[in-house]
Amino acid sequence: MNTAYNFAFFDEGSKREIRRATLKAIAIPGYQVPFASREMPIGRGWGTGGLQLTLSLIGRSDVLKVIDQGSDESVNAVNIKKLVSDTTGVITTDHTREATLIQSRHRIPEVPLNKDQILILQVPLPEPLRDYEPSENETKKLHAEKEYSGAWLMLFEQIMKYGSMTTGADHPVMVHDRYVMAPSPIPRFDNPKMHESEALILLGAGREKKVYAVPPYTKVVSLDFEDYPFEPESFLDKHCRLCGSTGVFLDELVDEETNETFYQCNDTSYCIEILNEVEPFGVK
Amino acid sequence: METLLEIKNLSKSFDLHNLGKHIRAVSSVDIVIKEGEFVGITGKSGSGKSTILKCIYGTYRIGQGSIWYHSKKFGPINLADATERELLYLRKHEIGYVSQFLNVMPRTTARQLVKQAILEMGENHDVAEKETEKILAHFELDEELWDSYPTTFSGGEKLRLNIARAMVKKPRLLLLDEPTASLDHDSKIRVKLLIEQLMQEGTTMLGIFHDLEFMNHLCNQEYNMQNGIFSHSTSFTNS
Amino acid sequence: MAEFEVPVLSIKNLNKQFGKGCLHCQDGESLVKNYCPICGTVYACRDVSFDVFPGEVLGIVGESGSGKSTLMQCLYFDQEVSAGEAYLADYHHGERNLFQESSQQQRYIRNHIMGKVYQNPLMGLKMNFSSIGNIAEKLIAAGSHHVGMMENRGMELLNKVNIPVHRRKEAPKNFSGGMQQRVQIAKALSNRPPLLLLDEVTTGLDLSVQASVLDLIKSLQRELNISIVLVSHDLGVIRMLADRTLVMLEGKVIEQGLTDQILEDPQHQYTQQLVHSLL
Amino acid sequence: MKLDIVHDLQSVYRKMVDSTSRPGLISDLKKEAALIEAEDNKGCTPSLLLLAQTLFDQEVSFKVFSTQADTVTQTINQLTYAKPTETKNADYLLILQDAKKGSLEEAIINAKAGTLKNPHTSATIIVEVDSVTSGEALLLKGPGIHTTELIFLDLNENWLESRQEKNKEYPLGIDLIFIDQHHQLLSLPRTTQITRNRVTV
Amino acid sequence: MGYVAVKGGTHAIEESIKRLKYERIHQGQTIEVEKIKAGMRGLIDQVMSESSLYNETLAAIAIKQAEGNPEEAVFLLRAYRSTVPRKHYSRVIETQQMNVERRISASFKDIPGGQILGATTDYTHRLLDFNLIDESDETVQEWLHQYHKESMQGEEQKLTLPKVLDYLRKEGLIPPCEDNNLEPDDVTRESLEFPSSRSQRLQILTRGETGAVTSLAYAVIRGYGALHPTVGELRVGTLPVTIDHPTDAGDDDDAFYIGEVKVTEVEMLMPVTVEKEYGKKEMEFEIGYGLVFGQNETKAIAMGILDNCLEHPSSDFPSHNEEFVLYHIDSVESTGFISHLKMPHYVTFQSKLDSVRKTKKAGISTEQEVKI
Repeated sequence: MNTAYNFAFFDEGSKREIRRATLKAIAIPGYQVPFASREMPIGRGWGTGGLQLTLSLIGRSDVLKVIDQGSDESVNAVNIKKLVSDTTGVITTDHTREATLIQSRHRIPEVPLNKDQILILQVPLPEPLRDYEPSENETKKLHAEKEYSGAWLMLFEQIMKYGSMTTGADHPVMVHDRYVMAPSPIPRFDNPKMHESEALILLGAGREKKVYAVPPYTKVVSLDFEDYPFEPESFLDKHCRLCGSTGVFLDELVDEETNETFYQCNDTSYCIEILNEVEPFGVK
Repeated sequence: METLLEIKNLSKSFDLHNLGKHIRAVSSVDIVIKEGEFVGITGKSGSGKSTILKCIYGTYRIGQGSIWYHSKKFGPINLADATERELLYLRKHEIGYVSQFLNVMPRTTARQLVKQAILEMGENHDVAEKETEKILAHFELDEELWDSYPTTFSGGEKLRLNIARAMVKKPRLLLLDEPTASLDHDSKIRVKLLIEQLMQEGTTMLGIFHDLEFMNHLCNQEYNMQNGIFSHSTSFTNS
Repeated sequence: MAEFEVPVLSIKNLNKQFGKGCLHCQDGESLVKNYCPICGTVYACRDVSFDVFPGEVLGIVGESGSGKSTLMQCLYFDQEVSAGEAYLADYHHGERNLFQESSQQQRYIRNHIMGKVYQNPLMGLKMNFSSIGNIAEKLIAAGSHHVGMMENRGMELLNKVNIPVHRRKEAPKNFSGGMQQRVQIAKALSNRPPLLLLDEVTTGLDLSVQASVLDLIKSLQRELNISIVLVSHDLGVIRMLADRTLVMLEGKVIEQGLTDQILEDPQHQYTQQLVHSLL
Repeated sequence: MKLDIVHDLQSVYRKMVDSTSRPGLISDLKKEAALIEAEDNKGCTPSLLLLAQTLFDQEVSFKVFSTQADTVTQTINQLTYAKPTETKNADYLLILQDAKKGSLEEAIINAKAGTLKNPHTSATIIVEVDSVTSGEALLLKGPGIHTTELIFLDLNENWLESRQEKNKEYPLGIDLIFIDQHHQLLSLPRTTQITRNRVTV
Repeated sequence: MGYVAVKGGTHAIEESIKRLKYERIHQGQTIEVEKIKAGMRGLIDQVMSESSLYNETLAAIAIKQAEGNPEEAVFLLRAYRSTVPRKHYSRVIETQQMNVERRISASFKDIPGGQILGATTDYTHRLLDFNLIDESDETVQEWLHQYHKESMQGEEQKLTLPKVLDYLRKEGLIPPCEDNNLEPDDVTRESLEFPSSRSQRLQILTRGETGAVTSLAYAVIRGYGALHPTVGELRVGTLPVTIDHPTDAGDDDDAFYIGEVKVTEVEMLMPVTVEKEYGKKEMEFEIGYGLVFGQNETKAIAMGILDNCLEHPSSDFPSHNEEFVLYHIDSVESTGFISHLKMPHYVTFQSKLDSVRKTKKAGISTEQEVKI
């Protein structure tokens, strides 16, 4: 553990400021609370928002899991995990069920989260109306007045142009019937997991200096139209080549030898767990 | 017969600020019109005849005096005190005004013009459509004119359309402001027939006519004006 | 006589000033027109009151700087009033002063009960979005979440304003000024607002285009029986459309009446001048 | 043992997060409260001092409602550097148990409710009460609550109506935190709908 | 066989960090922090300025660790800054008290106190000095010895000078400057809000990336803006920093001197037309203010230009739009977001792929519709 720095990197004053913002975020679901985002030892845009939340929350008895795009072993996930455990000494894990804090970039784990866990999502662009309106002052006004026709209009335009909604990840959601929120670039597949989630979900945008929250058991609805309902990515008829799972988010890969497309669980720790259940004697 | 309109001591003058002029148009005019009557006003041009009509219709604000009108909707109402909205209501439902000029939107066809008037009376589109054709036919407007713009019509055609529009509303009181001026003989005859028909249907009318002969055949009562004051009135009992 | 009808919109003593005012100008005496030469405060609207009734077109005429556009901005909450009251029959039975409501509520009122057509189409349209999207924006704001319905309604309206339906997916930036204005009108009407605000909608258009836009407004108004507040510096426009007219000068309403009264029997010196110049 | 401002306050904060994200969930601060030294405890409960130390610093302002308001204000100011201020400007309003009756209502009515653009600038009101337990008196609903929660607050004040009035135009409103003599913490953010539960026996 | 995940992230990172260290020292030499402090004044000043942290030693360490890359060095210092508790606020510093080393005015030839050229590269010929190849500690000390001997007669003394602009104020050519005793906002404690306060703007500008601030100011004076500025006064020197006694604030005697900071201060003059009573127009000068850590003259001038631009918001030029300027000149933010594009975006890409496929399908079906 690196003792040149305070526990959890920050000084206590910095933590307090983030904590105050976080409590307000929980009290106003989906509302982006501005905070004095600190410069972090990792790059702006590399998860500093999530990292600041994690560091302000973490205590010695926490168990931390960090995933990047579904993978615990991605260099970025490893890097963040290393920084947190360096400055706190907490245990890290790959197992979703064991973790008390889960910091994630662009995925919600496949294993359903429970009430003793907090999910922290890294957010690059927290403003769901940014494409519609470039000015921060203006978008703040739109939120203030609950003026969200712009959010639906973007989707309407997609339907006019392409015949369907073409949002990829980061499909906007309406939280507690009041705020339209960017769920962070999780795939649409993960949006429904936010609705009435058992775990608290916190979202942090370091560069844009915002934190926001979805408390447990809160209504989260993906924006759509009556005749063009929201549709998650479809993996119909597809399964993981390794563990055989269906109904999970799959990565699409190409076999170098045969040039065939195959699919594999995006959530690597989930995949391993399924495999280990299937083959208890397998080597991990 | 009930009194429909009673003008008491009406005066109207204009202050033209930019010219520094004060013009007295009519002074101390009294008129009583009973329901179903046709009353005519004669006099030289500039004697203040149309001022009276415009005061009744509300186009001119009444300076002094009162104009009591017995309204179906409001009962006796002094038009000098009526609100703008009351005047608009009366114009829509009870009091019509016809002049030789046709004041309409450009690019509105004769058909639309009449239909609109019917719609304003609260009829639905289908009824209005049928009624419109009936009326246009009744006023002997050529069918080929129905869907063209009235700005291109002849004087007689315009006037007939004008009266048609006014008649649609079956006004209780119709104000006729020199409607026949600048009409040829044939057109005048047609208009006369229309007016007679209205009289038979019970419409009360107050009209200004240049053509005394034309008027004398229709009038129950005639007022003659000079310089804004009635010089004398004549009653006709024969018609 | 008791009022026989209820106004759709009621404005009472609306005031709007730009600047703080000073000792010299607060009593209104040392003003040059409606401008205080000492502190630079502009009194854009002074004690403006009026009612708008169902199905009528109320015209507001005045030269530029008379406060009429500021008045319109206040009515649509684009500007905050300095003082005054506004009541809408369709909002809490006309019992709540709109100017006292929160911006959240004002937005609701704008979206559900009003429509506005701006002089500059840039203000009322998203130039890069499709025309049908522009119309849908208003419908969405008023609570619609059905693409098919919005598309149909949009096409119906485009048709009504004489824009070929096959161009619905084109952005207004490709359109001529008159077409843009017609798209704006279609948008403003899309949610069938009981009250439509028109701010110099024909200014800057060619004469022939002006006429077609005016015709369109008149026929739509008749057909839908909506109430309109229409602001213009052009008495010709007012004559064609308005049932009643207010004349504004230096932030004040100096005269009001039936439109034919204003045109044929103007009382105020300024109105007479205005009418004279029209002849 | 002495209060560890890094680890013990982290633990208090996490309990506040738990209770705020799950209104009705009562958190226990006994362990941390026990570490507050008696001489620091001038006129307010140790739990209140814990919350103050967790949240306050020179960047925030507060106002104390208490018969010993001056003493408590000074204690908190020296402990945290937070600035004392008027009710209508305060980030945190502290209603102590010895505050005169009606203080809570007064605080609720006058507290900052935030603005539509910045609803987070609203006040948080921290209230000392005799006891907070799960019970049958108040029925809670809203975000963070699965179906409903039932709690009992030993508080002889008319505050529900004022709170409802204050919070009527969401997202404007105030957030409430209650702490009791047994160091139990309950949080009622503005989203929680509270109704008096009329128990029919 | 069980499943072996694509492991190795941890290992890969360790190897990468090793490789980085190798690159830094593989020539078998290292540059001492003291040498960086001694010889890289320009870089140190720039890094301190962009980091909002005045500490030459820390800056030198950061520069060493970053192998001289200022963007990386600033990043290191900013991150370090996040962990430093704030214990005190300094007293207000009057820049009139500056111990001036260099001071020029482009507006007036004769300024009270005179123009002092000081140390500047402005009049060096930018010819590479090949003698520096052979410069050594000994030759340097020899030169110094000589230099001190020459300037001994003058005896360096503390020089405080009146501000040029005060003369203009006395003459009424620029409006008097009212004291603004509002507590400044602190952008590192509370996030920026729009419309922003002047204190927020000045902080973001002084922290701004030197190149970015300079580029935007250049755009302003070249044509994408509406300013024609002149340097009223530029001064470089040191300012004393004092703090109040932690408990007995306010009394002058209780202030503690804690050290000095070197800064560059610029007051730019911009001619403007102002409307007076009864529509009368007058020309006046407005001021743009720039103050940065260290000797950093271009940035200070650029800051002065942008300060004035943002005082006059306009939608005509992005340089007059506070969101545009203030959101995009921060080094850590811009480099962070640009570099994050290197991160994997597999999931988002997969999700987009799904949508793209959907539109292709929809496209085919609408085409068929058209044919029918």
